[in-house]
Amino acid sequence: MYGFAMVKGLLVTLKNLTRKPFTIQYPEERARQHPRFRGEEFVWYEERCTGCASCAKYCPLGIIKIVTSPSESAIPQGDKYRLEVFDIELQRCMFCGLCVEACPYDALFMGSGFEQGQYSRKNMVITIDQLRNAEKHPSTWFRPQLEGYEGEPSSGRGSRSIAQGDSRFTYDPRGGPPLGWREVGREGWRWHQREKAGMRLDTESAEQAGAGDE
Amino acid sequence: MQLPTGNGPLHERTWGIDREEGQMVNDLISISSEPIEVPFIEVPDDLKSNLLVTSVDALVNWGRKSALWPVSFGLACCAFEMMATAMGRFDIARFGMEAFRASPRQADLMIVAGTVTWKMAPPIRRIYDQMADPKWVISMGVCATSGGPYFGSYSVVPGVDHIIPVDV
Amino acid sequence: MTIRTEPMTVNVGPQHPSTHGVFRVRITFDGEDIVEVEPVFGYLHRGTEKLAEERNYVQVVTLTDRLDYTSSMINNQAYCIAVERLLGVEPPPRAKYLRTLTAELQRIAAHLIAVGFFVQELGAFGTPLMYAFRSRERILELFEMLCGARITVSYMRPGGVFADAPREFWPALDRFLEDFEVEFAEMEQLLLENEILMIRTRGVSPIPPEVAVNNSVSGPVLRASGVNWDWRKQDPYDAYDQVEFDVPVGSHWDNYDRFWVRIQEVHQSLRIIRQCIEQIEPGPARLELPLVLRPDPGREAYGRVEASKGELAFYLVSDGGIAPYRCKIRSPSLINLTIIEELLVGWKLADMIVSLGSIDINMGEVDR
Amino acid sequence: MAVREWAGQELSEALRRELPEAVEGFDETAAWVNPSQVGAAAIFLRDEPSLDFRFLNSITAIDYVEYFDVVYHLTSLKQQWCAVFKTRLYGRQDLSLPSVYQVWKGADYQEREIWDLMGVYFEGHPNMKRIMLWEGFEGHPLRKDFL
Repeated sequence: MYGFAMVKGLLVTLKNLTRKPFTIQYPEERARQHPRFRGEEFVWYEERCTGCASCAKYCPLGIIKIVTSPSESAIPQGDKYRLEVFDIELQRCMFCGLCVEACPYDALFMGSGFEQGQYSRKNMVITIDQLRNAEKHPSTWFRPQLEGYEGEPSSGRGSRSIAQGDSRFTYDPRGGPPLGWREVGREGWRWHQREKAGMRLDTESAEQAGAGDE
Repeated sequence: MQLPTGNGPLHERTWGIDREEGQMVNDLISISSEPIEVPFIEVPDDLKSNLLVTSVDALVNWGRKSALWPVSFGLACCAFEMMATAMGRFDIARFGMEAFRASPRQADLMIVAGTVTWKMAPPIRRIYDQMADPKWVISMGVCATSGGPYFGSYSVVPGVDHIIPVDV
Repeated sequence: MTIRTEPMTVNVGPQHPSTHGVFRVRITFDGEDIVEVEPVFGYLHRGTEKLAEERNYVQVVTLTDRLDYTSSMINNQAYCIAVERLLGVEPPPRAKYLRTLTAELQRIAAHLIAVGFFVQELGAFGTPLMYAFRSRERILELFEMLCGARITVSYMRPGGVFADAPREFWPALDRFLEDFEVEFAEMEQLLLENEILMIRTRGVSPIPPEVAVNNSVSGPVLRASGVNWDWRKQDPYDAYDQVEFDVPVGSHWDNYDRFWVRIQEVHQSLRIIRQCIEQIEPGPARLELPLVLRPDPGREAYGRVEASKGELAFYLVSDGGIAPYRCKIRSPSLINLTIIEELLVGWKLADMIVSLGSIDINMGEVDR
Repeated sequence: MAVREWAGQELSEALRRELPEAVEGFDETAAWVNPSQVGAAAIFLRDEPSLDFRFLNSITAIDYVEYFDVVYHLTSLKQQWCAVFKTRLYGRQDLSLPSVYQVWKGADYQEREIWDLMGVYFEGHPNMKRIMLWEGFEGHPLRKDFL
């Protein structure tokens, strides 16, 4: 007697007939993107970048190419190199985010885009000009200061310590306005108050910035 | 391919086939050191204004576009993302692509999803050759595009376009 | 009247819709009976072990994601445990709980795939797999929230996890657990005790415990063969010594039991996740380790976890440099495949794919 | 309950009682076994009830340029303990070890893998084909001098 299993199977169909569909109508409607989403369109802040090439050294694949201008004299402590080339070879990038993790000055961020189909290999390199001119929608991957709860201790017992129900993200890389370089640093952030390398971010204000901890 | 013959257990009878396939792999490595460029075809302007041709073309192209039948060529991690597109949430059937065909003869789009190794290269080449024209190839993910994380490994093809022409 | 048959050798794969990934097997049939089996691998051999020798200890984490791509979190965990043993450090408790929690979520996702495909290979394309992927998407969404990626997570680091969970993760996890109960009950009701499934799988390809042990089989396949062995219980790592769970053990050793054990393990995983949420305390989620790690020369470490497929272990040898001198991956899928002969020979053609599905191999891990 | 890990000394003493010529020494974690005696040691380790190592976790080869180490990880599921024994092969060419395929069938693919990637041949294994790479591949890629 195999009939019962079959009826059970047909009941599934019946049950799902009236259910709200699970599908997201992609081009018109987008899935909610999480702030930590590691996407392409790397966000790079030239003002923050010193040209130390930590990202290039730390990239497992060695796809970041950095050329800084050779200077005649030794660059004093706190100054930065002028960058000439900052190419990210996107065709080999696996978006692991280790370059962002390695950046001590919060100059490089993961982006939030994911729609990059190309017809040719040549188009798959992000050049320094593209990085300069792109809209800055940084992802919060490894940049906890963007998640909007700096200073707070990590919430302990799961859900009970915070409000139930609505959990709208505090920061939306796509929704909000593009962020400038002054807004994305970790300077005001408690964990990273310790100064690692004296670095002048801006020649006019000559302000000292607390560097990353890694 | 010859059938295994002779006596003894199966793995001893298949030595010949293994050697032959190894030779195929080595041959393919030697001839595919450069990526195959696909010329980007521009439609000339005078042809665009030709009403009849374009209309028929548009109809045919619409038909092709709305019922692409991909051959499921999942190799690695990306294959799971490819399957996820076919499943409930992203439901690729909305674009007429629900029929992931097992046979290359019935398909006109090949999605190469995942790392392509040299050992896998002859089968890919063969499946591509078996597909009926018009056919397109999508290289999905960095592993297929350029070797990605495995670029420089002794057994990974540095980009599937070394073996077959890739469109996207 | 008897029909004269003669043995025929058939090649299945490497590109075949119902083999898991790019698995290839040569089979000699006598009529419908399988006489000889010869698996052929290497179609996804990417040289992970060699590449790991060229990268530093943290960069290897990105490679481990791609081993068993249905359970990247557990791969991360195994590798990080091995590196921690190599360095002689211990992650902070919060990191341990986060790891346990994410590993269990990943185990649910991996078992859902295993179950879904197992049923699909019985011929039920559609509903069960759709159910499985529906719930899996929810888990992947949680992962995206945690670490920004769905499959290649790279969430864990030697000495903890890369960052604490974002605040919105916890309510989302609660909601997921609530919904998943219902979704999984639906799936269970459809599949467990399903007559068609029972008839196709009960009594097919039983593996006795002695054979399973001699073949070094591990994970759900070993437990389905009636051996109560789970590294989470026997050698607790991370926070597994703090949580309570049962180890389901099969009694018939057959395909159905391998399927049943996975379903039961999902329930146990849910239990563990609940306890983790209860017990987790505030604190740091990562040890302050330098970015470039240099373990002492001559040290070696064997870090093992119970992955969704079985015992996954990384055997690391250090020579004092920034990269592992040798990184051996003991992959459960490859070693579970050793029983393929016992599993297939003597059974029918129609059971072949189902039996293969029941040991749940993953080619990324078999070939590495 | 945690699994007990045998120290190298303990295992080497247990082995020495039965197979005195097989043991070459021990270190902190492992006992060193004479390469030619691996087969005999394996049978003893599996069948002796006071050892009962019926489960072979993994076999690894490590290339130290002058010599190769082959590492065996074992577990006893009944007694809940595990142990490691190692063996050392000098030279680069024509390396071979007795296969433990007949003792633990789980060694099957791992031994083939070591032959394929490291170039250590296992005598007595019924099917020493290349497993990961194709026939006709030059060299053994996991060796330190490859590439």
